[in-house]
This record gives sequence, C-alpha cells and structure tokens, in this order.
Amino acid sequence: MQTHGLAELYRQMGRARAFELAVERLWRRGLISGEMHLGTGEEAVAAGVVTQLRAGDGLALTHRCSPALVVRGVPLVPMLREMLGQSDGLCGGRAGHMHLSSREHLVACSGIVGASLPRAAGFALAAKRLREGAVGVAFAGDGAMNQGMALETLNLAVAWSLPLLVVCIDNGWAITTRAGSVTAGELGARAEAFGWTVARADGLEVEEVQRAASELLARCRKGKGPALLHVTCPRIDGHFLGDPLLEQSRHLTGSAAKQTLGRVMSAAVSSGGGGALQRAASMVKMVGTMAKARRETGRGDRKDPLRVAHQAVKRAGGAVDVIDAEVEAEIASAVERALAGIEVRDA
Amino acid sequence: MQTHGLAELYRQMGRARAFELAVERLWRRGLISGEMHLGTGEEAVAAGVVTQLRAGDGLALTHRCSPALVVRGVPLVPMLREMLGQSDGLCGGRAGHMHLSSREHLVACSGIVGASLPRAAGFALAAKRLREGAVGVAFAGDGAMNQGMALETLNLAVAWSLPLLVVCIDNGWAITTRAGSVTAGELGARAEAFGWTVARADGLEVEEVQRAASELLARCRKGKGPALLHVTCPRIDGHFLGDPLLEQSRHLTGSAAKQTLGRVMSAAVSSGGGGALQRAASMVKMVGTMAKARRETGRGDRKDPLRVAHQAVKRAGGAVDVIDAEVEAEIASAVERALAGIEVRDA
Amino acid sequence: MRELTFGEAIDKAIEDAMARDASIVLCGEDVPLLRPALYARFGADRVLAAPISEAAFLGAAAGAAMAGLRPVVELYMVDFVAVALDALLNHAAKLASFSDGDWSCPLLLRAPCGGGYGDGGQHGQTLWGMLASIPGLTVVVPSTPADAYGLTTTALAHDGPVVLLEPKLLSAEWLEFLGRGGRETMTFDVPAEGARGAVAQAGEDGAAVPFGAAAVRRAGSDVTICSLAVGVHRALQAAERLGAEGVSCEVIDLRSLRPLDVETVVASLRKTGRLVVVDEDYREYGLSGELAAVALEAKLTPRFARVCVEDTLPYARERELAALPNVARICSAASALMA
Amino acid sequence: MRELTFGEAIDKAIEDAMARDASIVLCGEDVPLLRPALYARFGADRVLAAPISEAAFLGAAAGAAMAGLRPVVELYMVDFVAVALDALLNHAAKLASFSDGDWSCPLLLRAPCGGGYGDGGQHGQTLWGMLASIPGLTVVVPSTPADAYGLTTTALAHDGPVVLLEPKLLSAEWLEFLGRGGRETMTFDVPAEGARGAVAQAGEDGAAVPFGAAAVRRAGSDVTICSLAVGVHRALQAAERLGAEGVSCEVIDLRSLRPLDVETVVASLRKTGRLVVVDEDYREYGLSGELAAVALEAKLTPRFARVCVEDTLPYARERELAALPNVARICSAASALMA
Ligand SMILES: Cc1ncc(C[n+]2csc(CCOP(=O)(O)OP(=O)(O)O)c2C)c(N)n1
Ligand SMILES: Cc1ncc(C[n+]2csc(CCOP(=O)(O)OP(=O)(O)O)c2C)c(N)n1
Ligand SMILES: [Mg+2]
Ligand SMILES: [Mg+2]
Repeated sequence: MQTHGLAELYRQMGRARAFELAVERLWRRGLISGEMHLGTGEEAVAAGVVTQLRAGDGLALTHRCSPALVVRGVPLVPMLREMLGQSDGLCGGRAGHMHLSSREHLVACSGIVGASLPRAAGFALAAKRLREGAVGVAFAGDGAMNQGMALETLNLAVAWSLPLLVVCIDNGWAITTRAGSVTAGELGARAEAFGWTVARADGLEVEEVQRAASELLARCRKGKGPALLHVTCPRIDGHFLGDPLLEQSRHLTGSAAKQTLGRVMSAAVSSGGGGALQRAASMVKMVGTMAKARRETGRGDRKDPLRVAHQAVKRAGGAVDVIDAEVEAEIASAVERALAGIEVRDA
Repeated sequence: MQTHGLAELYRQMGRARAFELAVERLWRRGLISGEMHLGTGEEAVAAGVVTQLRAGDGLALTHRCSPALVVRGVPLVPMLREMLGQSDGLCGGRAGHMHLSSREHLVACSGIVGASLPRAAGFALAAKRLREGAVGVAFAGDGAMNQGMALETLNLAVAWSLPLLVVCIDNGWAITTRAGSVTAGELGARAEAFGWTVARADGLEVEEVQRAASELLARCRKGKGPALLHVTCPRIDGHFLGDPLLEQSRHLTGSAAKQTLGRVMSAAVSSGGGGALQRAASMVKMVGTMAKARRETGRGDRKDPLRVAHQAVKRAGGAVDVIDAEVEAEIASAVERALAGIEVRDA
Repeated sequence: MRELTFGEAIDKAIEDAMARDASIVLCGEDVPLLRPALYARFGADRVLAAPISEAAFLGAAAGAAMAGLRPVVELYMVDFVAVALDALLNHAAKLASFSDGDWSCPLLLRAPCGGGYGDGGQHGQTLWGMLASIPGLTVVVPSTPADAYGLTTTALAHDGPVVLLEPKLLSAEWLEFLGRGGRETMTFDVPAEGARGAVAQAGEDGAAVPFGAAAVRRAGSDVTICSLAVGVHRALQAAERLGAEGVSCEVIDLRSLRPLDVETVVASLRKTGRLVVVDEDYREYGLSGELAAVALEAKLTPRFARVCVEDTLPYARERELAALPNVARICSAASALMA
Repeated sequence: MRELTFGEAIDKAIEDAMARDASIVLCGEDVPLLRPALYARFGADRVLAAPISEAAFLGAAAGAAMAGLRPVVELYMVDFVAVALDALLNHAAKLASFSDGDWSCPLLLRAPCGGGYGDGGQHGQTLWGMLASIPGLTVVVPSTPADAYGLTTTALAHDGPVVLLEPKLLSAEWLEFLGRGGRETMTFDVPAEGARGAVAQAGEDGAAVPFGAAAVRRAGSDVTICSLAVGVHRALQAAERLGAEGVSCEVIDLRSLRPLDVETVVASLRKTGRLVVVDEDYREYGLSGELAAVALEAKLTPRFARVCVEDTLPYARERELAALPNVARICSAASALMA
C-alpha cells in the first residue's frame, strides 16, 4: 500500500473537519435531529488510517463516524441527505447519522458502544475466506474497550487468527467520565496480554498515525493475526453537540451552570447522606471534571490536529491555502446540493 | 485467618470426593436428572480456597459446584434432597444441582458460564459497604474467562477496587474444546494487564493452593483490590457424567465410538467440501482431542489430587484410614437420610 | 405537593429513599455528573461511576442485591439492555424461584426509553414487552411525574427486581440531553401533563404507587384505550378529539406491565366492548397481544385494534412520528371500531 | 426420502447446503466434535470452534454475513442468547431497515430449546416469543425431522437473519447428551413422530419448507389448538383423547413464529370458534397473546385458553412436567372451552 503524502493527508483531514462543521450548522438549524457526535479532533486518525485501506477492506464504525466515512470516499451528498432525513439519503432516511452504512464501501456504523469490534471481526473473517489480503477494521473509543463483546473480540480474533485492525481512538473521555477513572490498566497492554500486536501513535501527528496503521495493516494482510492501534487525540466538541458538560464548564457563570450548582449545593447540605468528607470529595471530583472539560483542546488550538497538520504542510512548502479553498468549495457545494428541494424552516 | 492443617484439608477433599461419588450413584440410578458436572479433580482447589473463607464472605459458583459447597459447610442432606428434586430440598426442589444456593451461607451457583464473576463482584461490593473485611469469591472455569461479563469484571473490580477473589479452575477443557485452542494469551497475564494481583498454584497440591488463597484473601480483605488465583487441575470425569467424549475415547472400539467414526469417515469422503489436506487436518485434530481425553487423569491415578493428598498425609503420619472411614460414614449417612421416604424406582 | 419534572420526580424518589435506607446504592455510566445531587449528597461510595460494561455492573448489582444492598442501576437507554439481559433473565428474575422464595433480589433498573426525538432505531426502542415476558421481573412505566415518584418509591421498597422505564419524551432532562442539545430550532411533541406535574412528598398520600394498579385517566363508554407512557397522553388527546365526534373513550394507563392490572382492563371492556391498544413497543408478541389474551380469557370478545410500532423505527423525523403511535392513528383505529 | 432423527435432519440440511454453497460457514462452541461430520468434510476453515464468547462470535457472524458469508451460528442453548442478544436485536435484525433494504444479514442461529428432561430453569427455556418480537428477524421452530430439514434448508437460502430452535426433547442427540447421558434409568416423554421420521432429499418435493406457512396436523371442527415444537405432539395426543370424548380438535403446527401464518389460524378459528394455545414459552407477553390478537384483529371472538409455562421452570421432574404444557392440561383447557 502506498503511503500518502502529507498534503493529501491534510486534505483528507480538512475534508473531515469541514464536513463536521457543515453538519454542525445543519444540526443547529434543526435540520438534523438527535444526538450529534462530531469527530472533530479525530481527523488525523481518520486520515492516517483510512487512507491505508483498499477496496474490499471492511470498516466498522461507531457513533462518532463521519471523519472516517468522509475519508473512505462515501459520497457526501447522500450522506448529508441521510442526516437530513431524506428518502434519497444514503440509507433512505431510515438510518440517520448513527447508523450510516454503505454496502458498496463495506462500511457501517453502530450506536452500540463496543459493537464495532465483533462486527469488524466478522468483516475480517469474511475477508479471510473471500478476499485474501483484505482486512476488517474497527474504530472504537477508549470507553468501548470495556464492553464485553469488545473484550471477547480480543480473544476471538487471536483464536481465529483474524486479519483485524482495531483502532482505539482514545480521547480520554466517555461522555462525562474520564477514561482513566473507570478503566483498569493500559489499553494496549490489555491487547498485548491477548497476544495482539500493538502500536501507539499520537493523534496529533497524522504521518505517525499513517505509518503505524500502514505497518499494522501490512501484518494483518499477511495473515499475522490481529493488531491494535492505540491513538490519543483531543475531543474538541465535547461528547456531542450541545454537551452540557462543555457548555457549563465553559460558562461557569452561565445560568445552566449556576442552576446545576444550586441543585448540587442544596443536595450537598441536605441532612442524611454521606459524611462531610465524602461530600467534599464529590464536589472536588465534579469540579475537577469540569475543569478538565474546560481545558480540553478547542478548535484551532495549538493541539488541534488540523492546525498541527496545517503548519506541517506549510513548513514543508505545501499549498495549504489552495487545499483549504478546494476543501471548502467541495463541502459547500455538497451542502448546497444536499439542501436542494428541502424547505428550510429557519430561513 | 488460620490455615488448616493438611489432615483437615485432606478430610475436606475426601468429603467433596465422596459426595460426588454418592451423587454419581444417585444420578446413575436415575434419581437425579439433567446434566451432572462432577467436581472430581477439583478437590484441592475447593478445600484449599474455601477453608480460608469466613462467615460473611460471599461465594459465587458455577455448574461444577458441589466440592466448594461441601467444604463451605452447606448441609449435605438438604443438598442431596434438592438434587433428588424433593420439596424439602435446599431450594425446595426448584433449583436442582446447577442452581443450588444457600442464603444463609451467601453462596449461589449458576449454569451460565462466566456469571460467577459479576455475581461475586456484587458480593464484594456489598461486603465493602456492609461487612468490612469480608470478600466476594468467584469460582470460574478456564473457558469462562472468555465470557464478556467475566472479562468486563476484570476491569470493573479494579475500577471499584473490590475485595474480590476469582479462582480460575483451569482443567484445560471446556466440554470438548481444549482451553488453549480458543484462548489467547495466558489467563493470569490477562488479569495482570488489568492490574490484578495474580497467583498461580498447582491444583494437585492442596497446601500450595491454600497458601496462595490465604495470601490473596488477606490482600483483598485489606482493601488492596481484586486478585486472581489461577489453579490447574485435572478433569477426572469428563465434562459431565456420561460424557460421550470420555466414553468414546476410553472405548475406542465400542459401538458408540465406531458409529461416530463411521459418520465422520463417510462425511470425510463425500465429494464437495474441503480439500484433502483440510479433511485430514480435521481428522487429526479430532483424534488428538480424543487421545487427550483418554490420557486425562483418572480417579486414583498418580495425578489425582485426592491421591496426592492421601499420600502426603500418610507421609506426615496422619491417620488417613480414620479420616477416610469417618468421611465415608458421614456421606453414607447423608445419602441414607436423603433417600428417606423416596420411592426408589430401581430397587 | 410540589411541581416536579418527570426526571426530577424519579431522582427525588431515589434521593428520598437513599436518605432513608443506607443500603441503597446507585451505579451506572456517568452517574456522578448525571445525578450530581445524589453524588454530592451520598458520595462516591454510594453513587458509583461504572465503565461501559453493562453486563458486569448489572450482574454485580444483582449479586450485591443478594448480599444485602439495594442497588439502583442506570442504563443509558433500554436499547442497551441487550448486552446485559442475562443478569435480568437468568439471574435477578430467577433467584426467588431458584431459592423457593427464600432469597430475593431487590434491584431497580432505571432506563430511558422510547422515541419521538429523531435518534434512530437503536436508540428509540421501548422493549417493555420483551422485559415483561420474564417471570420474576416487575416492569413499570410511569406516564406522569406523580407516578414516576410513586412507582420509584414502591420499587425501592420492593423485594424483587424491578425495571422502571423513563420515556425520554416525558423526561425534560433526557430530551434536552439527547434531543434538543440547547437548540431552539427543534420542536418535540411533548405531552405537558406528562413532563411536569404535582408530586406528593414522601409519606404523603399517593407518594407510593402500588405495582399492578392501572389508572383510569378518562372515563368513557364506547372504546377502551389501553396504553402507557407517552401513549397515554396521545390517547387522551385522541379521546378528546373522538369525544367531539361523539365517541366516548375510556383511557387506561396501565403503569405496570408485570404485574398487569387485569381487573381494571376487564371492567372497562365489559362496559365498552371495544379495545384499542396504544403501544410504543413493537406490535408482535408484546403488550397488545397480551391484552387481547386478557380479554379473551375473561370471556370478553371486544372489537380490537392495535396502534403500535411495526418495524425498526426510522430516523427521518416525519417518518418516525408516523411510525410511533400518534393521535391520528389512534383516532382512526378507534373510529374503525365504531363503524 | 430417508428416515432421520430430528438432529440429523438439521445437520444434513446444513451439510447439503454447505456442499452447495461455499459461503456457508459454521461456528460455535465445540462444533468440531459436536458436528464431526461437518468438521471432517469441510475442515476447520468452515467449521470454527469458538470460545465461550457468544456476544463476540454472534456479532462477528453478523458482520461476516454483511461481508459475503452465510454463517450458521450454534448456541449451546437458547437460554444463553441473553448474553448475546444485542447482535440479533440491534444489529442483524436492523440492518435491512437501516440500509433501506440494500443490505441484508443472512445469518442462521441454531439453538436447542425447551425442557422436559430435568435440567433446571436456566436450561429449559424456549424464549421464542421474545425473539419473535424483534422486527427483522425470522423465527422458526420445527416439530418434525421433515420440517427440521425443510426449514433449515429455507433458512440457508434466506437473505435475512433466522433463528431456528431445536427442541431438545425431539432431538435424540441433545437429549442423550444433556438428559440421558447413557443411562437406562431415565425416561423421557419423547413424541416419536417428532424425534424420527421421513425426510425428503435435497431437491425433492418438500425439501424446503417455506417460512410463514403453518401446517394443519389434524383437522377438526370444535377446537383449534395452535402450537409448535413439542407442544404439537402433546396437542395431537390430547386431540386423540378429546376425540374419544367427542371433541373434535384441529391441531395447527405454526412452525414459523415470525412471519406468522395468520391465514391458516384464522381459517381454523372461523370454523371452530375456540382457540387453545399450547406454548412451551412463558405465558405472558408472548405467542399466546399474539394469537389472541390475531383472532380479534380478524374480528373473530373465539373462546380462548392458553396452556403455557407460567413461571421459571422448576427442577424437580414431576413439577417440571406439570409446569410444561402436557396432555392433561391441554385436555382440560379444551374441555373447559366446550362447556
Ligand atoms: C452498549 C452501550 N452502552 C452505553 C451507550 C451510551 N454511550 C454512547 S457513547 C458513550 C461513550 C463512549 O465512549 P468512547 O467509547 O470512549 O467513545 P467517544 O464517545 O469518547 O468517542 C456511551 C456510554 C451506548 N451507546 N451503548
Ligand atoms: C453463557 C454460556 N455459554 C455456554 C454454556 C454451555 N457450557 C456449559 S459448561 C461449558 C464449558 C465451561 O468450561 P469451563 O468454564 O472451563 O468450566 P469446566 O466445565 O471446564 O469446569 C459450556 C460451554 C453455558 N452454560 N453458558
Ligand atoms: Mg472516548
Ligand atoms: Mg475448564
């Protein structure tokens, strides 16, 4: 598999980001319903891994799926029309953004945390029998690695020697829970204990991710069994759009934060319940979580992978501005086409 | 916790064995229905671990549960009457041998493989809040360690810092499947990757098991988090009574084995299907599994833990014969009382 | 009496019970920040953040319930019970039977359920029929804050495992969290009486609602509409509309699926001879069938129609709303029975 | 035509299909020695031994079915589906809907079910009502070797997920394995026609049995008895006995729960006006209710009774046999309807 040049990786990252921002706008306008988990912050993972896939490889995604779909080349207009609930959407308007799938691309998302692992194991099993050299790839969050079927798959994939790559996207969070607080051991070490080949990469560095993915995929394709790529990255837009944790931690003096705080304080001083120390510990932990959320990398921050890639391309003399403009035009045009014929209620 | 002298451990092992043999006789007479998973071969594990438990400790068992129940002091007559389906049995005749439980002893069995781990984690959680210094203990087979809820518990118990001891009884088998053939990595290493304290013991050496259990339990009681005791032992009577694998591998020329072989051979030569090599590989594997079953430790063999303990007690000058006689009398009397009033159909 | 939202009512019932009974602990994903008041008041020993390991923590809760605690377990959505069903089906629900009544498993499972906010087919199920088919389990679904408080209170004093489902459309907190996300641009068809209302204080009359007791929400003589959760409010609206057309509907809020209040249903059917089941669960092998059986077993032969969810819920808003039991479908079903 | 046991019929249907269709693979715990003929013929690439990780291997099978294989998954017993339900409920069954019909999941889940051999309440369930409540899933339960072969054959050519349950009491192999264990001292009440019978050869007439087609096993005019699996044979015995008392019973073997053959049931009820449902599954929220609803929806008002399992199955043999639908219970239910 050829590796892709930095400029191309940056373009894919830009496409993924621009797509998410477009989705956000549509969501805010009320044109997309339900939970919306943006993949902002994961662009280097999506670009670094998905550019290394071939036709015939299967890809199992999660609730946070669009960056990988965009990079995989799933057509943008049908994807957007699906999210807009149109019957000519990618899935006829029946699936929505959490259950997007494209048979043609052998890619499917699921809103069930952990389900991407067994699903991709199945893709890998089919690849082994039907498409030699092809693989199954699962994207999974750090939180997902505690789900029974995910852990079982760590065993199954070795028992069946499956060409399976699991990409654990470790953003440090599962909704409002810090990964570390409910996750024992180190995720890579877990997989190693089952006999997996494990590589770790920094999700700010798309070339590093690509390199690692490319090496692991080559192993998988050669029939050397399953591999885990553990990548850390920021969660730029909270768990989902409108995430109250993010909102409140950013606006500690806003009315929502004050209301929550009021409720908490009044409960904390109610008679009956834990001792003073326990109550104080709770408060400290809650405030700590909010502080962590507040300090999380934001869009365009120094640790935004898109910015990191942007600067790297620039340093290398790449035509960043041209790429940006092309990407912007592509997404804008996709959105425009996707909205065609839709009565925009907020216009 | 005081450790128990070898003679007492041997007595408990003898009770467990004698109980199983009594159960077998009742089962063969058709007085007990369903699957009957004897714990013969596990006596050193049961005695070594369960003698170290205190009142208030909770014990979650599996389908292969009687040795631990006998050592735990669950009264034998109600237990037998339960297996005999009597309404004055331990559970009113509603549970049977796979679902035995005694609230008083805080012990319960389950026929769902892997379920003992979360259950014991719950016992541990309750102990932590209600009975400081008490623990939850799960017995689990090697096969059970691949079940999702069991693997999840490896994580949960660390996250919640539970006083949980899991005793993995590794008899090398899950029904007809060799543990190694579908189990990735080493079970202790798995648990270590989650941060567990792990000890290993030889299930032929009851004192070694007891020592290890005692140390791990002490850690758990002190609030140092969960621990795994990995013990190997033989599976003396196959998966369950009447196990066809055992029967056929012991009577390779018997009619059942011949019939199976006939079916297999005729399938193996049918046109359509795998290549000659694959077919040969299947045959080799099947025969290998049967050979392994045939070579498994039998009752009274050199590697029967009861015999090992018997000889150790003898070497130490213990009154083996007295113990044996007492045990036999105890079980015989229990069986007699359990059968009282039951119309014995085969008499 | 005080005015509470649906979600507040459940929270409050749990909080009141936790204050009374130190054996109650709460666990689930994110509970420290989902239930911050409980976390602040009772601390991390009694409000336990769980990893995304539903099978383990539900199973552990069942074990803890055997050993003296009264765990409340939160699932993020009832849809996810599919990864943890064993703990309910084969363990919690069977313990009393397996121990011949000697041992019980006082476990409360709380989970949001239902659709109507466009979250797609893996996140809008109710599955209450599936759960109610399990002997040994109690399954209740309130439709008002008062019942939410009352049924939760009863559950927390009950000796066996209880599943209490929280319709997201009635629960302002969940709807905001999962559906609105701070947007002014989204509208939901939220039944106001279900979302907010008067709730008795602990100890007051009505503070506990018994299991197995349906509530007649509207008396009528032509058609009995049986429902629960959001469906009750849709049925009441439909009954209003049908009333204007001269069709008198009795609306029964079942509240509790297992045990089921057969008497109330039968008494109503005796009067009306017509039954419309409004059920946000799947149509086949569920509540609507059970009520048909209840009628026939009582030797009643009502005219019968069911307004249920017939397939995987579609994502597109309009199609989801059409797939859910709605006023128009209820009205036409009831009218057809009058023809 | 040849004589096969029930279990052999399923095995043979799978073997015949595997020989025809290289995309069929089989996986499950112990399958190499449980299905030695398949293992010997098709090798370890197509007959995969699985760890005790039902959620993962059922989920993987669903994934493999999306990617071009046709997996057959064996569960040791349907009771254990509770640890793996998500793969069916939220994935296999929803794929066609989520993809607007573009993608299907041709997966066959085979699992033994039912009691009658004294194995206790975690090992004697049928759970077919629960499974049949899931839109997108096909659920079939044969009662004869011919249907076992025929339904398996249809399942292996079907484009969606199918659950095929194998009543242990009819399956000599399972009964020997789990119940008898080589003992002469155990007796089981095995319906002979269910356990062994003539089976069409592949390609012959009747070699495939369509989904959604019930079979009228006995014609009658007074009472319709609907059942499936072991219950069909109990019903036939009861019908014989009732016939001697002058009550003419029509016995319908549903064979397929989802899709359900409403026409055949309704046609019979039109004739008899009486319905007894004989269901080895739990009584509430299941098949018996569904059939009541089917009757009422067809504007029929039969006299109705259900003979089902009412609680966790007890272990003690006699009590288990009393808890299962048996001839005496069927007779008295049917007689009561005649009164
Ligand atoms: C089985 C299951 N349990 C719980 C949820 C609710 N849920 C949705 S996303 C999420 C957090 C997932 O965390 P992680 O896997 O780290 O992914 P991230 O959101 O951080 O990308 C949870 C708990 C779910 N969808 N499925
Ligand atoms: C969830 C579940 N899956 C499958 C089974 C069937 N089964 C019963 S015992 C057993 C093997 C268990 O092996 P192991 O855990 O090693 O225990 P052992 O029998 O060797 O003591 C299996 C697969 C079950 N009871 N529960
Ligand atoms: Mg995460
Ligand atoms: Mg074993």
